[in-house]
Amino acid sequence: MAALAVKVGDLPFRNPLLLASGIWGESGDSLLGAYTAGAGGVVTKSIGSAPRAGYPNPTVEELGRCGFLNAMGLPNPGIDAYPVEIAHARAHGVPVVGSLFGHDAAEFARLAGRMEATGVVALELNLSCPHAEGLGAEVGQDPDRVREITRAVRAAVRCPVWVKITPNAAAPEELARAAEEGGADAITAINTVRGMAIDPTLRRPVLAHGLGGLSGPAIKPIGLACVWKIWEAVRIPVVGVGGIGSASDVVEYLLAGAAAVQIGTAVAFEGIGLFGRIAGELPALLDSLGFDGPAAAVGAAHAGRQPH
Amino acid sequence: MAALAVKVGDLPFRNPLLLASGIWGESGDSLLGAYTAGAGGVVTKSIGSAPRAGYPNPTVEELGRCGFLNAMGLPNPGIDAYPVEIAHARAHGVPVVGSLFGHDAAEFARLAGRMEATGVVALELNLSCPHAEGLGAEVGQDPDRVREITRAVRAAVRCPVWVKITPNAAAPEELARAAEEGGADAITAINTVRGMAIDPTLRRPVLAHGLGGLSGPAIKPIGLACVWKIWEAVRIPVVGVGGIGSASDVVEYLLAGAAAVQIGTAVAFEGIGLFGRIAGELPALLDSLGFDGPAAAVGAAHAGRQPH
Amino acid sequence: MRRIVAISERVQETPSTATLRFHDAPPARPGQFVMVWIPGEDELPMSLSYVGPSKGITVKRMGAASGRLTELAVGARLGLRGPYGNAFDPSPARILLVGGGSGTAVLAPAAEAARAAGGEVTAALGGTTAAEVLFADRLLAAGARVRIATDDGSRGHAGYVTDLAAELLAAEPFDAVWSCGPEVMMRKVLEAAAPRGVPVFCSVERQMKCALGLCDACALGPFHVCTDGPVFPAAALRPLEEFAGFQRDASGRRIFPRSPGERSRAG
Amino acid sequence: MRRIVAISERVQETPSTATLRFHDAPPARPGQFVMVWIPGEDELPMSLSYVGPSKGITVKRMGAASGRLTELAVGARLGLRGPYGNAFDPSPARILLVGGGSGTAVLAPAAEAARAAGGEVTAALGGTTAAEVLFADRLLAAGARVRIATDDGSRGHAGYVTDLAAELLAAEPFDAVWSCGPEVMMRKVLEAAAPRGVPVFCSVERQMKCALGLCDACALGPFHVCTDGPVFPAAALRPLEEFAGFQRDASGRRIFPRSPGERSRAG
Ligand SMILES: Cc1cc2nc3c(=O)[nH]c(=O)nc-3n(C[C@H](O)[C@H](O)[C@H](O)COP(=O)(O)OP(=O)(O)OC[C@H]3O[C@@H](n4cnc5c(N)ncnc54)[C@H](O)[C@@H]3O)c2cc1C
Ligand SMILES: Cc1cc2nc3c(=O)[nH]c(=O)nc-3n(C[C@H](O)[C@H](O)[C@H](O)COP(=O)(O)OP(=O)(O)OC[C@H]3O[C@@H](n4cnc5c(N)ncnc54)[C@H](O)[C@@H]3O)c2cc1C
Ligand SMILES: Cc1cc2nc3c(=O)[nH]c(=O)nc-3n(C[C@H](O)[C@H](O)[C@H](O)COP(=O)(O)O)c2cc1C
Ligand SMILES: Cc1cc2nc3c(=O)[nH]c(=O)nc-3n(C[C@H](O)[C@H](O)[C@H](O)COP(=O)(O)O)c2cc1C
Ligand code: FES
Ligand code: FES
Repeated sequence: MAALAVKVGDLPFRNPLLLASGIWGESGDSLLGAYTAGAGGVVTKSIGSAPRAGYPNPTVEELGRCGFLNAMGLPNPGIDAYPVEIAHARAHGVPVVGSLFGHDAAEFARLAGRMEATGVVALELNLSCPHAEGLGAEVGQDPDRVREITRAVRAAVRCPVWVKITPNAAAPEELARAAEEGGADAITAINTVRGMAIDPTLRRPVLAHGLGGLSGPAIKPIGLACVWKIWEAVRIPVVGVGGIGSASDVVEYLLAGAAAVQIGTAVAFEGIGLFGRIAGELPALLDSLGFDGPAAAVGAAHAGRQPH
Repeated sequence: MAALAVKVGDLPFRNPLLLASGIWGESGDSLLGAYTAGAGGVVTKSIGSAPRAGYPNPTVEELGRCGFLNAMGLPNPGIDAYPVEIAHARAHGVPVVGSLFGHDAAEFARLAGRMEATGVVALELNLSCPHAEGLGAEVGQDPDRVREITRAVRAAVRCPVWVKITPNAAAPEELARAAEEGGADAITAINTVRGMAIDPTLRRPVLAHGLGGLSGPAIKPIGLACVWKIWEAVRIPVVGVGGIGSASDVVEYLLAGAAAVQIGTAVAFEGIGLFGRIAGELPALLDSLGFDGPAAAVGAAHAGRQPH
Repeated sequence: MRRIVAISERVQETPSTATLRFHDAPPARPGQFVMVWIPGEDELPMSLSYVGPSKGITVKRMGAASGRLTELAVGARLGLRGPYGNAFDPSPARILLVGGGSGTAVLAPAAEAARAAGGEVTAALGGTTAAEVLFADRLLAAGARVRIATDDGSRGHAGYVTDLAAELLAAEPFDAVWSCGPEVMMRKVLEAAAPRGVPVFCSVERQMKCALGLCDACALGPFHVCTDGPVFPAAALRPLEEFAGFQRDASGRRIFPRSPGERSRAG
Repeated sequence: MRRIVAISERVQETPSTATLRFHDAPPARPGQFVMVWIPGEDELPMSLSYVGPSKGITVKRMGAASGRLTELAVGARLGLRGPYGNAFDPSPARILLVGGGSGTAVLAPAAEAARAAGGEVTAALGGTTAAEVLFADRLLAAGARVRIATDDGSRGHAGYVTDLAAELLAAEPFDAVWSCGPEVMMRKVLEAAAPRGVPVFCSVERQMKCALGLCDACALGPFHVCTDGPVFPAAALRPLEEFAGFQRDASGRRIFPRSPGERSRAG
C-alpha cells in the first residue's frame, strides 16, 4: 500500500492532509486534537500583533452542502498570548505551521520572528483574507507588496515561509510568482473567495461585516484552477486548499500540482474524524490509480510535466 | 399584487428575469422559447466576427447541485449567419439583447454596428469569458481596455450598451467603473468564475480546454458580492447574474442592487419552465416583503442607500 | 456525474462499426444515450445498444472521434455521463422497426424490450452493402422478423429501406413504427405511415455539447434533442423545416445537405 | 439554514430576564441551543427554554446584545439557525436539577420532558434575590419539587444553591444531576455528587461564533461546546483546567475570572 508521508520542500509531514488556518486553530488542545484525529500537520489561526475580537456575529452563513460564507474578521489572541497554545501542541510533537497577518512588511517581519521562536515548523503568511480592511487580500492583491512582504519575512527567519494567495485576483499565479521572487518556500492556495448573502426579509446582508469569504465544495474548482496555474508559474511547492472533503478531492489537488493539501470547511460537515478517514482511504486510492505515494501524483495531470 | 415590469435604464422588460448569454441562445426558436416560457427578455449567445466551433468536448462538467463547469470556447455562427436567428425571435416581439465578443475596440465597434442593425434592444459586451485566449476576460480584466472598448462601441451605436464584467479580478467594481467612464448604460455581473476539474483515474483535466468557468449555485454569493460592490461604485444600473434559481435568489440580487437579473445554469436543473414559475412566484414574494414591485427592492439592502 | 469505465468486450459488427461493452451501474432504458468521453479526443453522444448491467454502445466510424472509438481495445478507458434523454416505450404491440446503418444500434435493445413485453417485432434494416447491415442476427435471435435492404443489392431488397417499410405498412397492420437513421429516411417513413395513422417515433441526432439542455447545440425547432428527445413522435417532427432540412454545425450555423442521403451513415 | 421568525409572545420572567416565544418548525430537544440573530446587533447562542412547536428562549440582560434582545417587543423579527448541540436524556429517573440564574432556562424544558417520561424531578434553584429566581412556578406546575436559594436570603435558603444541592444529595438517592449555571457552581455540584457516584450532566457556555465546529471560539479542552456539547457528563469536565478555570474572550485569549462567581449571571 502506498505510504502517505510527504515533503513540502524539505519539510516532512506524515501525510499530506493539513488542518487549514482558522479552523480549530485557536487553542492548543484543538491543534493537538486535529493531529490526533489524523491530520499530517496543522496550521494555526492567523495571528497578528495585538488581540483582535474579530467582527460581531453573524460571522458565518451556511449555504447548504455547497459551503459556507464567513467573515470572522481575523479574531486572534495576538502574538503575545498565542505561544502558550502552540507550546501545548508542540509538546505533543505536532508539526505546527504558524499563520500570520499584518499590515506591512515590517509588521510581518516582526511577527515572523516571534512566531518562529515558538518552534513552528514553517510560517504561512496570510496575504489573502478577503474581508479585512488593510489586511489580508487587500495587501495580497498587489504583486509588489507580496514580493516585499515575503522578502522581509524571508530575511527575518530561518524556517520555511509559505505564502497564502487569494483567488480574488485577475491572475493569482502572478501573486504566487511574486512570492517566489520574494523568497517564499511554498505557496498555499487558496483562501476564501469574496462573497455575500442577503436576507430578503430583513433586507440586509447576513454577515455583520457584509462581505465575507466563500469556502467549501463551491470553491473546489476555483482552488484547483489556481493550483494548476500556480504550479505552471512557479518552481516552489504548492499547498492546495479549497473544498476538499474526500480522498478523491485530495488526489485531484495532487494531480493539479499540490504537494500537500489543507482542509477546513469539511470539518464542519463531517467532524475532525475526516482526517483519519481520508488518511485511511488514501493509500488504497493511490494504489488503485497506480501511484506509489502522494509525491508520485503531484502535478501528474499536466501534460509533459517536469518534475518540480 | 406587485407588478413585475422593470426598466434597465430606459429599457423596459415585462419582468426582471432575462435569459443569460450562452444558454438557449444559438437558435431563434430557442430565444423565442425562453420568452414564451416566461422570460422578460433574452440575451443571445456571444457573437463574434466569424463562425467559431468552440472547444472540443468535454465542454461541460456537472458538479452535483453546486453547479457546472464549462469551457464552450465561444462557439457561435458569426455575425453574418446569426441575424436570421434574431430575426425569428424579433418577429415574435421578443426583446433580444445581443451579446458580442471580440479582440479589440475596432472589432467590437464593427460587430456592434452589425448587431444593432438586427433590431436588438441593447448590446451586451462580453468582456468576461474566463477561458478564451485573447478574448473575454483576458481583455476585460484591464480597466483601460474596458473603458476603451466601451467607448468605441458607445460611439458606434445608438442602442443601450451593457458591459458584462468578470468576477476574476481583484476588484470587479473597478472594471465596472471603467465601463461607466466609457459610456456604458448598464453593467452585467457576473460571468463565470475560473475553475477546473481533474479526473483522478485518467489523470487529466476533464474539460478539453483544461480551465473553464464555474456557474450555478456555487457562485451566487460571488455574484451578489460583485453586484453589491458595483452598485456602490457606479450610478448606472446593474444586471445581476450568477446562481439564480428561485424567486428568493432574485430578491437577493435586487436587494444587492440589480435592476434586473439573468438566469443560466438553473435552466439545466429545472428546464425553461423556471422562468414562468419564478415570474409566477415573484409578485407574492415581493408583496410579502413589502415591495410594490421589483424596482422598489433595488439596492434596498444598502444602508442609507441613495436611489440610483 | 461522470464515471470512468473500462471496455470489457469489443465486437466488430461490420467493417465500419464496432460494439464496445462495459460494466456500468446506472439503469438505462432503450432509446437513451450517454456522453462518451474519449480521453484526449472528444466526447460524443452515443445511444446505448445494450441497456443491461453490462451496457454497450455501437459506433460507426465517421470522423476522427468515432474512428478512434472504434479502434479502442478491451481494457481502454472511457468517461461516461448519463444516461440522458427519453426512451422508446416497449408495449406489447405490433412494432415495425426501420433502421438505417448504425441507427439500428438504438433499435436493437428497444426491440428486445418490446419482445420481452410480449410485442411482435418486424425489422426493416438498411445498409450500404450486405456487410454493413447491423444487428440482423441479434434481432432474429430476439424473435423479430427481419427484412433487409442494401444500396448495392448485395443482400435483400436492392434500394432504400424505406421501400421495404412502405411495403410492410401497406401489407400489414402495425401499432407503432420506431425508426433511427438518416433524417431523409425517417422523413420518408413518417410520410408512409401518416395516411395509415400509425404512430411513428424517431430517434434524432444533433450536435451535442452539454447534453443538459443548456448550450443549445442540439436545438431542433422548439426542442432540444438532449432533453426533449432523442426520441420524438412524428407529430413533433413533421412540421419542422430542420427535420431532414438542415443541421447545425459546431458553431451553430445552419448546414443544408447538398443532396439527400449525402451523409455516409445513410442506410 | 437560517430562518426569520417574529416574536409571538414576550414574558418578563424576572426584572433582568425575559422569555421570547416564536413559532418555529424544526424539532428540538431540551438542552439544545439556537443561534439568535438580532439584526444590526449580534448573534448569540441561546438555549431553547421551550421546545414544542412554539419555541422560546429565556434571556438575561448581560451586555448590549442580550440587553437588546430582552427589550424586543412582540412582532420583532429574529434570525435563527439550529437547533445545535446535544441534549439532556429524559429518562424515567430521579433527577436533581441545579440551576443558577438564567441557567434554569435550559433545565425547565428538560424537567418537563423528564416528568413526561415518568421521572421524579427535584429542582434546586439559585438567584441573586427572590425576584431573580427563574421558572420556580413553571417547575412546580410540571410536578417538580422546588427548593430555592438566594444570595440575599430574600427567598429560601440564604446562600449558595450548591449548599442546597449538597444537602439534597446527602439526604436522598438520585439517578442523575442536571445542572446549568456559573461554572464555579457546576464544579461544586460535580464535587458534591462524585463521592456518591451520581452522574452529573452540565450545560456549559462558551463564546460562540460559527456553532458548526469550525472556528474554535467555543474550544473547551479537547471539546467544542457547539458540537460536543453544550451538555457534558461530569467525567469529561472534571479533568479540564478550563472548567471553572478560564474562558476565552472573542479574540481567543484566556480570561481568568478575578474571583469565583464574578460573573453577574451567577445564581
Ligand atoms: C443522441 C445521439 C445518439 C447517437 N448514437 C450513435 C450511435 O449509437 N452510434 C454512432 O455511431 N453514432 C451515434 N451518434 C452520432 C455520434 O455522436 C457522432 O455524431 C458520430 O459518431 C460522428 O462523430 P465524429 O466526431 O467521429 O465525426 P464528425 O467529425 O463529427 O463527422 C464525420 C463526418 O460525418 C458527417 N456527419 C457527422 N454528423 C452528421 C450528421 N448528423 N448529418 C450528416 N453528416 C454528418 C460530417 O459532415 C463528416 O463528414 C449519435 C448522436 C446523437 C446525438
Ligand atoms: C450554548 C449556550 C447557551 C446559552 N443559553 C443562554 C440562555 O438560555 N439565556 C441567556 O441569557 N444566555 C445564554 N447564553 C449566554 C449568551 O449567549 C450570551 O453570552 C449572554 O447573553 C451575554 O451576551 P452579551 O453579548 O449580551 O454580553 P457580553 O457583552 O458578551 O457580556 C456582558 C457581561 O457579561 C460578562 N460575561 C459574558 N459571558 C460571560 C461568561 N461566559 N462568563 C463570565 N462572564 C461573562 C462579560 O464579561 C460582560 O461583563 C448561552 C450561551 C451558550 C454558549
Ligand atoms: C471559519 C473560517 C475561518 C478562517 N480563518 C482563516 C484565517 O484565519 N487565516 C487564513 O489564512 N485562512 C482562514 N480561512 C480560510 C481557510 O484556511 C481556507 O483557505 C478556506 O476556507 C478554503 O478551504 P476549505 O474550503 O477547505 O474551507 C478560514 C476559513 C473559514 C471557513
Ligand atoms: C454553458 C454556458 C455557456 C455560456 N456562454 C456564455 C457566453 O457565450 N457569453 C457570456 O457572456 N456568458 C456566457 N455564459 C455565462 C452566463 O451567461 C452567466 O454569466 C453565468 O453562467 C452565471 O450565471 P448562472 O449561474 O445563472 O449560469 C455561459 C454559461 C454557461 C453555463
Ligand atoms: S446538447 Fe446542449 S442543449 Fe442539448
Ligand atoms: S462556535 Fe465555532 S467551533 Fe464552536
